[in-house]
Amino acid sequence: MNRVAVLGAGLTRFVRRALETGRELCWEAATAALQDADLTLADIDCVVLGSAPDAFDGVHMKGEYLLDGAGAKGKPYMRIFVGGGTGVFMVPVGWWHVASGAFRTCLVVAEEKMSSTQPHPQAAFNAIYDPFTERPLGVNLLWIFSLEMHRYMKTYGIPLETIAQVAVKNKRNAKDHPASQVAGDFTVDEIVNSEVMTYPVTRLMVSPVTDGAAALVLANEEFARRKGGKHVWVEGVGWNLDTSYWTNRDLAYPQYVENAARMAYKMAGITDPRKEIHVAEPYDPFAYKELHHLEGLLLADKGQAPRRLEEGFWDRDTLTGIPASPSGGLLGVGNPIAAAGLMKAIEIYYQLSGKAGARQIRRSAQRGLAQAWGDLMQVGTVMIMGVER
Amino acid sequence: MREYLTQTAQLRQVPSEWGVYYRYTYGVAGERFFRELRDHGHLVASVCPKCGRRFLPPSLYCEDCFVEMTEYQPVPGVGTVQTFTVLHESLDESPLPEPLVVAFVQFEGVHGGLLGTLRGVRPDQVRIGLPVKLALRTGQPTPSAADIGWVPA
Amino acid sequence: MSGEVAIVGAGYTPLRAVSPGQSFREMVFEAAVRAYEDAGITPREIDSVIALGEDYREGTCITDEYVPDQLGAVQKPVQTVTGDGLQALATAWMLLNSGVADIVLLEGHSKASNMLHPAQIEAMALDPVFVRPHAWHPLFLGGLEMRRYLQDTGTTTAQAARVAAKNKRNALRNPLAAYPARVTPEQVLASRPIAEPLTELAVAPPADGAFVFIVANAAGQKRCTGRPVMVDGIGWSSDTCNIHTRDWSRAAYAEQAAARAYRMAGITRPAEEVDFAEVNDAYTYKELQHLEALGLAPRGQGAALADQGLFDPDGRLPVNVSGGCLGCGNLHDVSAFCSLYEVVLQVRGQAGERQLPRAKRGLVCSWRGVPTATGGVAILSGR
Amino acid sequence: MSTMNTELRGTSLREDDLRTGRALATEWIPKTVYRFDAGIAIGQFLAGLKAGRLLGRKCHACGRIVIPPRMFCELCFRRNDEWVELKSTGRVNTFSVSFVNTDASRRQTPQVPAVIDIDGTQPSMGILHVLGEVGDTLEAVLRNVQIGTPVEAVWKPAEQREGAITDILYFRPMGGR
Repeated sequence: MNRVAVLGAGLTRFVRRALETGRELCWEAATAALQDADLTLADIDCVVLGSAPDAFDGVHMKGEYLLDGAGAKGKPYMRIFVGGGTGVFMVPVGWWHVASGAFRTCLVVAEEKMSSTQPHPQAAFNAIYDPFTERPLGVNLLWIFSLEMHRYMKTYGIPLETIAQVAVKNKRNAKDHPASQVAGDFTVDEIVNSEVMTYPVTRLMVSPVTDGAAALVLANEEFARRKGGKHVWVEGVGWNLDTSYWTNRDLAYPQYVENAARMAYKMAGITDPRKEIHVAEPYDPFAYKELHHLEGLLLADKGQAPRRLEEGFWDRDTLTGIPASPSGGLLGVGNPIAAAGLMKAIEIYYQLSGKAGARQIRRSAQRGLAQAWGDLMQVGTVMIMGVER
Repeated sequence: MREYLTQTAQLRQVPSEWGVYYRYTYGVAGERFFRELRDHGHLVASVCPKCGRRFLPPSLYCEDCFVEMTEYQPVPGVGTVQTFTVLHESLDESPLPEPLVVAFVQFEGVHGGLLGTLRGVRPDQVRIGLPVKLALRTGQPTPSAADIGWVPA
Repeated sequence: MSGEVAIVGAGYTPLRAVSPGQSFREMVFEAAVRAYEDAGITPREIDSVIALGEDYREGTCITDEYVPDQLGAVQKPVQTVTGDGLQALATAWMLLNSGVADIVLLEGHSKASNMLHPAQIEAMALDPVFVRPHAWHPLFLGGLEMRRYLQDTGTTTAQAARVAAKNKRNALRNPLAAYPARVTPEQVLASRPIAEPLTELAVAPPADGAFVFIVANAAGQKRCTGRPVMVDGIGWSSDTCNIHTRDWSRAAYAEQAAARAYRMAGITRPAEEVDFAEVNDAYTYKELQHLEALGLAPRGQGAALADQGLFDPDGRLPVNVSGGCLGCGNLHDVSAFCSLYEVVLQVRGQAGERQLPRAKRGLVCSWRGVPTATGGVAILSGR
Repeated sequence: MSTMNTELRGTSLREDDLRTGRALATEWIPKTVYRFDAGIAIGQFLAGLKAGRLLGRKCHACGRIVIPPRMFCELCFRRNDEWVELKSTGRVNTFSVSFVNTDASRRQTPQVPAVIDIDGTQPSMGILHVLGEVGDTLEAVLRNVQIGTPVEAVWKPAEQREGAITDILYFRPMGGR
């Protein structure tokens, strides 16, 4: 198995509605990543693309439509899809294109243009539900999250105000992110008292609708060494999918995230993640999800992530804790679904390579993790990067 | 209760509809192309600063060199049919009232080309190589690819 | 890059135009039971799962959700490739050579009959700014491409029509096939015109059905009892998605994918080193165009060689002895699995009355259909 | 590059730009219409609903009784064994109070979606449905329902049932209000 290095990354701004077509967004992110890596498209052997449901961009076989913008003309090109987990999963996908020995280099691109969907992107989500037993009930996307959140709160006695602090933290962190869409200073009261969407979810606990793209360049060890310099390496990957019968599951704990994390930890040789992971980007499309996922990642005991939040353990400037979502996450930077997941993985690359600028965490970090989640609350995807050792 | 369906009367289908529609922005290159088309009635191509090719339809980037294209140039007035089909079926899979000639047209010195309906010629008279010119539908509030058609030059 | 990867188990459901008696889950379960039985393992042995799925065809947003249960793959590493069957096989190859899996399961199914407006669905794949607003039936692309291919190669419509006659006749010997028939090339030409020169019988009709494969590396093969069919070479590639800048008469993606697969398999003279081929024939001319791209016929000579009977079941290089898409039915991305299944049967000598006498090494060539220029090539052989 | 590039591309539009034509766009109404084959398990389940019965499936290998029913046990990977008629009662596993419609527009009176663990399933497992007779405001709903509240199905009159999940109008707290 070949070692895989990260050579560069690029992003577009995350905006509510972009002028650019999806292809154009892909090109903007891909060229930024190639520039960051000091490479040209001729150096790229294959391309992988992540994009969430076709229903958002409104293009069937969306991967095919986006491919020239992603730099894939005349190249082996692969689109892989695991719902909301897709963005982070693009790092494992790119990793095995290189680790398997099939290719020297891989350009990883993620894109979402949600603003295409009318009357509102949320409407496209109704078709995620079972057509026989669920869709006829007049479902909407927020149901499933609010149901899970409520169960999580009830199981561990977590107050709404604590969960709101995730939104406060991430929107604040995002003020330093150049791509950010919904950054700002908010109080817990403002979050809790914002409009109730689907109790217990309020408007400011939900990530926004976003257009944007992100890209990453991966290469094998020989290529990376020839390029010179110190590199960030992909050290572990994991993914896992639970049953589609989501109403039959324990909603208080994301077992599939734990399974994915264990797969990645094992590959990275990590036995004590709370000591060996120094910065994390857990998936935060909703405020409670960050806490839920930190527990699934085994970075906190079940039901204890909220307490650690109150202690400042997940803050960006912590010296003793594990900064969580230093980028600002989906709640602050925005949520162009697959691009948001890849943005989180890219943040780990920036943090570990010291490129995070005003967002640079204060504690030293040799290893970081990004995680995403999706489908009917059933996919966990995890990637771990580490610095040269 | 049986474990398998044994009668056609037991077959069930459940309808489902997504209930969404779409609005697509024309993008950086599309904005330029369709504004030129609406305001000046002509086609423009984008020029790659690296390979020098002129792309139709124009694009923000060269798909081979992967560099930005910012220069636009008008396309010659007369092109030739590169390939065509006589279409008999509608998008709803019912017969079209009149068969349509769909033609892909290229222009000298321009990479790529454009699709449009070819009118003013009987389907059995159309040949690859036929010279044609743009026949633009006008009067629409927003310029659209559907405005683009051809007539023999 | 030479990891030993083999298909060790294969399962199917018969392909049919409609399949109202089973949900897609039940269909996939049936195929999975057969695949596990064939491989001699249980789901417990599966390290990773790859499904095929495109949301608009499934009618479900995020089809990946509904993959695991009917495969016995709850809480396993599962993913969906939004590509064709050979891209899924390529993904399996990479997983099996990355140290993250020894045994991988592949699943693909089609419930095309559940789409009420399939042309409207396929039209959603067209560029929404420069192409789709014309609101043409998406087959216009097949018509444009066929016309240019015929012109550039000097192939006649009658020659192309013989592909449909051959493949539908081949399907008469394949109990899985949904559209076996005896038709003459004249009947193909005289059938209803859709996008001239494409006529109704020159277009593969859609079908429902499911396939499941179990694929293993050397370590995984030791745990399976199914007779291995080795993946000697695999390649996939995409030409531009921009239909305006594409070469209309060549299948550039197939040329690129073949080059890669041949290199991996060490093939330098494909027409001599491959015994038979299953080649995407969603439209009649595509079989000829693909054969030329694969180097199994010189450019422009596909039809002439076909006329000599070279690609007939008793010819020197039988093509689509299964019946192909024209005879079995078009399963879109899953058609590559239908082809793969035929190759597995042939090299194992399990193809019954259509068994080829010489079938040591087979080739599969896939294409994702209009408007794409994406496809794959796989070379498989018995041990 | 020592830090990430902060001059990012991506051009933000306002809704107004598109409404007024300052930015060009085209609309498309897709015909994303399907008729899904219910098949064996769900076909029987829907027929049961029409008859006013809630059906689950039992696997003799693991002993689980599951709903919604499937003809296979996804954990044992075997065809499961028998139909079990379940009572149309259960407990609220979790619920929400929704003020948004399917298309994200606001609604005045809330819907109350819930996962209801159906009595008789083994181990206890739920289905998605809605609660009714629980009030028209957030405060009222939170007064009338808790996680764990026992509930019962309120069925459509037999002659109006069509073999759909909506043949159960809603679940309400046991014994009515």
